[in-house]
Formats: sequence, structure tokens, C-alpha cells
Amino acid sequence: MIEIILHALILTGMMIAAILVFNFKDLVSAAVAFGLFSFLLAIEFYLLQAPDVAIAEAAIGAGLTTAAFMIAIRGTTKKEGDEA
Amino acid sequence: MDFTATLVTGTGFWNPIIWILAFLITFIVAYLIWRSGVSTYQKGTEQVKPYLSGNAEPDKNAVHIRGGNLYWGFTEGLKGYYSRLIPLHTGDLNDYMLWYFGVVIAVFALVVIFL
Amino acid sequence: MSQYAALLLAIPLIAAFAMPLFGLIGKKIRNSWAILTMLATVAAALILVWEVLTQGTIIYAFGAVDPSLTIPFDSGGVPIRILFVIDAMSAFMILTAAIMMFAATLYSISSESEQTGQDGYYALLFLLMAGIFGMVSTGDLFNFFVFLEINSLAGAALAAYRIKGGVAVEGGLKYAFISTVSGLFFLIAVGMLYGQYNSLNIAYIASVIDFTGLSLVAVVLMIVSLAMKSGSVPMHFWTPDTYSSAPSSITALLIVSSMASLYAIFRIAFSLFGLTMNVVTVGWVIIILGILSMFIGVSMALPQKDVKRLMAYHSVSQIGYMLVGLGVGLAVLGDQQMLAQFGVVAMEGGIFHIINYALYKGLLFLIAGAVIYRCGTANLNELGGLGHSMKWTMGFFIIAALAIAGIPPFNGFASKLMIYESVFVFNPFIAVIAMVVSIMTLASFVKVFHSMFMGPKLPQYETVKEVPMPMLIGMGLLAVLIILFGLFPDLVVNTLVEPAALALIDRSGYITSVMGGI
Amino acid sequence: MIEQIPYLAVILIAGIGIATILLKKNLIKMIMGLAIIEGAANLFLVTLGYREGGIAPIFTSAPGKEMVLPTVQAMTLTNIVIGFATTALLLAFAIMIYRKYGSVETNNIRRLRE
Repeated sequence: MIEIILHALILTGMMIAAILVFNFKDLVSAAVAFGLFSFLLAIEFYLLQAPDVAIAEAAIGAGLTTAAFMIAIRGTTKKEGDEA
Repeated sequence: MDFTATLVTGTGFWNPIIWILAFLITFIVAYLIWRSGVSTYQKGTEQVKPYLSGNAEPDKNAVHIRGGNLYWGFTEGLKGYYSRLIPLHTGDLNDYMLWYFGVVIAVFALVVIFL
Repeated sequence: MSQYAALLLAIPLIAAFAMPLFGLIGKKIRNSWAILTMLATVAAALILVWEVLTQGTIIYAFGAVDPSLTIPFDSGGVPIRILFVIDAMSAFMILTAAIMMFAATLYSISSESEQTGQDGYYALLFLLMAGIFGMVSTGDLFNFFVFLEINSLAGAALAAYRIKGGVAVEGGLKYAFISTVSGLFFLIAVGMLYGQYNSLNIAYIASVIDFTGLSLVAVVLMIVSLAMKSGSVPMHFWTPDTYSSAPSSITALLIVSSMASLYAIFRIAFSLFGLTMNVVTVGWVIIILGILSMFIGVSMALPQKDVKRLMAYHSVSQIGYMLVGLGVGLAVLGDQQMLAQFGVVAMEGGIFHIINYALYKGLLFLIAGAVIYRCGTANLNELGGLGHSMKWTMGFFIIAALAIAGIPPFNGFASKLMIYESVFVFNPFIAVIAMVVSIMTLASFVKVFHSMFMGPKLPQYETVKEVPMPMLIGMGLLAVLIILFGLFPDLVVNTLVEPAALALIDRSGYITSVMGGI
Repeated sequence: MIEQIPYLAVILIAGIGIATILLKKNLIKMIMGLAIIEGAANLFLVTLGYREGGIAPIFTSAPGKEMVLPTVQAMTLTNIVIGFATTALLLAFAIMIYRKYGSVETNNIRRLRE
């Protein structure tokens, strides 16, 4: 039972993080939300008995990809829309 | 290997060798006629210059018909078709993706309906 | 047992990753390395094709003691290794890719000789080729996805390689984005199949498949994703953008990669699902996509002003012919009598058109590249009178343009004739559309011919010379092949095309070749 | 029961990703949407291999108990790496586009059209 609740919590968290990525006008916040999404995904992988995938996702998804987004945002605009 | 065999398409056939031979013969006949020439033609005289009713020859760039002018009548005649078709190509990445997902849904609907 | 299947991947990969090292030593050495490895790859491909044509399907299991050992003794009758399954259809695609690789690499040696960053260029070119060879020869769905992604990434990076004021980056971005999304949905479809049948091997899945609702979703996702990758209407929008902004030799290879996606559609439709799904509906879906591609592609091509964009719309249009030919074959797959009467011929026409199309469209793009190389513009409103100074290029253009328009005796005619006649029996309406499209193709190439090569010698192109020898050799090879394929269509059909069509139809033969007669 | 929950989440998350791609005009945002779909696909694959009560497929913990399927995990690992490569390439394109066009909004990146 506790497992089901844990799964549900993490998956809901992922969905909320994804919706935050969709909603944030500020791209840096969106990138942070994406990092959160990847981190929760890594935990979900761990719960689904895939520890090696979880490590890779935490390192590449949450770490490298978020960093790549940050670099790209530094190189382009910080806000969504034309005002940048 | 038989190099002269014909390509059979079920309802017809196609033999390029015979076709080439026919073409060659026509070409040779045409060449012979062309070679006999016009007796009054002389190289390097006034004759070879372009004749424009005595007017001076315009600039080379003005003579050449540009690609954009060809088939102007065709696109003008089918204006109703082209004025709908060309604006679809918006160059907008969102639209490209919209078409992809649209086709996925459309094909899915088709396959489910005619299951 | 044949080791060439592994070499087909190994040589381009080694070549690609060693390219920057050789680039450090010197330009000449790097170019020689590129030519050498290209020749080695082409040689391996040709030997492999020869072996397949003489000995039948080749199976190569990676990492096995014996490469032909597909099912290990302790695996319970399931092939667990990554397999290469090279039947006649794959061999046909490998041959097409090898020819185009030869021409494009040779052409690049001089067309790119004054550009920067050539190490990366050749490395990506060989990666692209490795992706294409992998796609057409693998017998494993996930492996196919990996090669698809290698192919997309290398292709997109190459398309954007010459930045050209950002336009090329735009083309590359659109290609990369779209192919990544379609690749992801392909992966989800692969997951759906894995979830049901616990295997990734095409032949094994085909042997146990039981068409469920989930398989239906999977087949739709796969076919639409691959149709997008091959650039069929109404998902063709990226094609003109990417093809027109990429370097010309790369466009010739992007065509082969779209052919590889086309191959995958039919491998999935014929070998993986076959008669377990409703072939009539799926066949008609492919035919409808084909008709739309043919007609909308050519009608968009007519008013274009940029020569490469015009040719890119023609590639959309030509894809339609192959989709129609093979779609008709798929639609009548369940009916033995109709299949024998015209279905096989339609498929042969479609398959024959693949190699013809790759040859003449590749040649056309190389010619456009030659003109751009000398004149610096692709705008048809600015070009003119090049026939006076670029005689060889003009000759090649005439050959390619007549071939794409389906004028006898060039190769486009032979394959189009097969498609027309067989499709006419299936549905006369489609054949009429195909002929109208062919006429419009001729019309638009008359336009290109006139505005590029005809007219008086323009003062701004007074100094234009013929392109250098390696470019001419690359183009000349394709032109010679077009003429040969046009003169001996029967020979090509009998030795290459017919086995390929039969290999596609023969689903149980494909399964048996891997599963060993179970 | 546990096996079924993630599938629902996969559909919803992929839906959010698709919506991001279709509705957002900002390229960086669209690439984030792509990465979200990527995550959904990975979650889908790992969930496919999950068996209730199964343990991680590591050889040393082998005795007795049922294991989850290892193939999908290998596939997911591959896909994570491929996904990072595509994301990095697309972001590099986005930066390049910004330098040349001065914008990353898709309605400004339309020099190639018609």
C-alpha cells in the first residue's frame, strides 16, 4: 500500500513539474522545473527496480541536460516572448 | 545474360534497344538534312548577327527570360489552388509538428474505422 | 560465413572517428583517408550484395561464437542477440546507398575543398552512412531506432554545417526537431511491441504476432513517423527547408536516408505485420499519402525560384511514386490472384524507382551544387546562359532531367512504366494522376533548364568555368548508371528488383531465415 | 496495481510534452517539451519491464526471487544518452539561430518557407 502511495506521489510530482515547465514564462525557472522533473523521474526509476537507469537519469537528465539548458538560456533569451 | 530481353510489365512491354535504334536512325536522317545546309549561308558576315528589325541588340541580361517568368500563366490560371496551397507552407515549426500529430490521429481514425 | 555485414558498419565508424586524427596530420592525408575508407566501404557493400544475390539471405549475429548462430542453445528458441538480417531487399538498399556514397564523397573532395572544418564534415558524413547501412540491414527494432537517431543527428548536423547566414541552421534545426519527435514515437511503438511479445527481433515478433489493439497503435505510430522521415505530404514541410539549405553532396545523401526510412515502412508493413493486420486499409493509407505527395509536391515545385528548393519539392513528388507502387502491392497482398496479376509488378516498379530516384535526384542535386559552386547563387531569376561554359554539367543535367520526367529511354521511364501499367489495373484514376504529375515534372525541369543553361552568355558569368574533375567524375558515374539502367531495365529488374520484391512478400521466408524453420 | 499507475502518468506527461511543443513559440521551451516526451518514453520503457515484487536485475542478488526485465533498462540507458545528444544538438542550433536571427521565437524563424 505504502508503495502505491509513493508511486502516486512521485508521478503526481512529475506531472506538476511538467506543467510548471509549460507554465513558467521565465526560462530559468522552467529549466529548474525540468531538473526537478528529471530528478523525480530518476527516483521513479529507482522504485521501479532500475537503479542503474536511475543513476544515469540523475546524472544526465537532471544534471547535464539542465546545465545544457542553462547554458543555452545564457546564450539566448531569459524570457519567453518577443520582449527579450 | 541476355541483354536484349524486354521488360514485361504484365500488360505491356518495353525494349529500350529497339527504341534507341529508331531514335538513332531518325537522328542520322535529321543530321543529313541539317548538314546539307542552306547554300547562301556564310560565316563571319552580317548574316550571323541577331536581326531585330534594325534595332540595336539589347543588353544580354535583358534578353534572357528568367525562371520566375516561366509558367507565370500557369500559376495565374490556377490562382485559386495556389493561393490556398502556398500559405500552408508557413515555415513555422509549430505548424510542422501540428501536421505530424494531425496525420497520426487521422491515420489512426482511418485504420480504426476500416478495421 | 560472411563477415562483411560487420565491416559494413565497422569501416564507416572507424573512418568517422579517425577522421579528426588524420585531419591533424594534413589535408591531403585526411582526404586520402576519406577516399580510401569510402572505397573500402563500397567494396564491402558490393561483396555483401553479391553474396546475398548468389547465396540468399545473410544472417549476422553480433557477438556470437558463430555469426550465423541466431538462436543460442540456452535461450529457449528466442533470438536474443542483435542480428543483421540482409535479404534481397536490404541488399538492394545497401547497393543504392553505396553508389550514392561513392558519388557524394568523391564530389565533396573538391566541392568542399575551400571550406573550413572538413574533418568534422567527413566524420559526420561517414556517421550518416553508418546510420543508413545500419537502418537497412538490422533485424532488430531497437537497433533500428538507434541507427535512425544516428542518421538523424548526423544528417541534421551536416545540413546545418555551412551556416549561410543562419538559413542552414534553420533547416537543420527543423530536421533535427522533427526527426527526433518522430524517432521518440517510433521508440514508444517499439516499446508497445516489446511489452506484448517480449522481444525486439523483427522475425521473432513476426512469428508470434497476434494483432491486438496495441499493435494497431504501434503500426500507425511507426508508419506515420517513418513517412514523416521520408518526407511524404502532408508532413513534407521540412524537406524543402532542409534539402535547399544543406550542402549539395549532403542533400544527395539525405535522399538516401529518406529512402532508408521508406524501406523501413515496407519492412514493417510487409515483414513485421504482413497479413496479420488489415492490409487493405494500411495499403490505402500509404496510397493516399503517395497520391498527395505526388501531386502537391509537383505543384509546389512549379512556382519555385530557388533551384534546390524546386528539386526538393520534386523529391517529395517522387517519394509518392514509390509509396503508390508499394502501397498497391500491400493493398492486394491478401489476394493471390491480384497479387500475381499486377501487385508484384507494382512493387517491382516502386522498388526499381527507389534506385532510379536516388541516382537521378542525387545527380540533380550534385548539378545544382556545381552551379552554386561556380556562380554562387541558386536563384533561377539570376542564373542564365551557363550552357556556354559548363557543357559537361549541362549534359548531365539533360540526362537527369529527362530521367526524372520519365522520358524514354532513361531509367525513370522504365520504373514509371511499370508503376503506371500495374496501377492502372488496380485503379485507373491513380495511374492518370501519376501521368499528369510526370508531365508537370517535365514542365518544371524545362523551366530549370531554360533559366539555368539556355539564353545568351551573361556578362556576370563571363569567367565561369567547368567544375573540377572529381566533381565531374562523381556526377559522371551517376549519369552513366542512369543510362545503363535505362538501356537494360530488364537486367536490373531480374537480378536486383524482383528478388527484393519477392523478399518483401515472402514473410515466412524472412521469419524462417532467422528462426531456422520453426 | 503498481504496474498500471505509471502508464497513466506516461500518457499524461507525454500529453503535456506534446502541448508544450505545439503551443509554445519559444524554441528553448519546445526543446524542453521534447525532453519531457523523452522522459515519458523512458518511463514507459522501464515500466514495461517492471514485475510486481521483482528485484533489480543484478547478478549478485540473483537467488530465488523474480527479477524485472533487464532488456528495457538497457534500452532506456541508450535512449537517455541519445536524448542528451539530441537535446544538446538542438540547443546548439537554438544558440546559433539566436546569433543570426536575434530571436528564438518560431514565428521569427521563417526565412525558409513557401
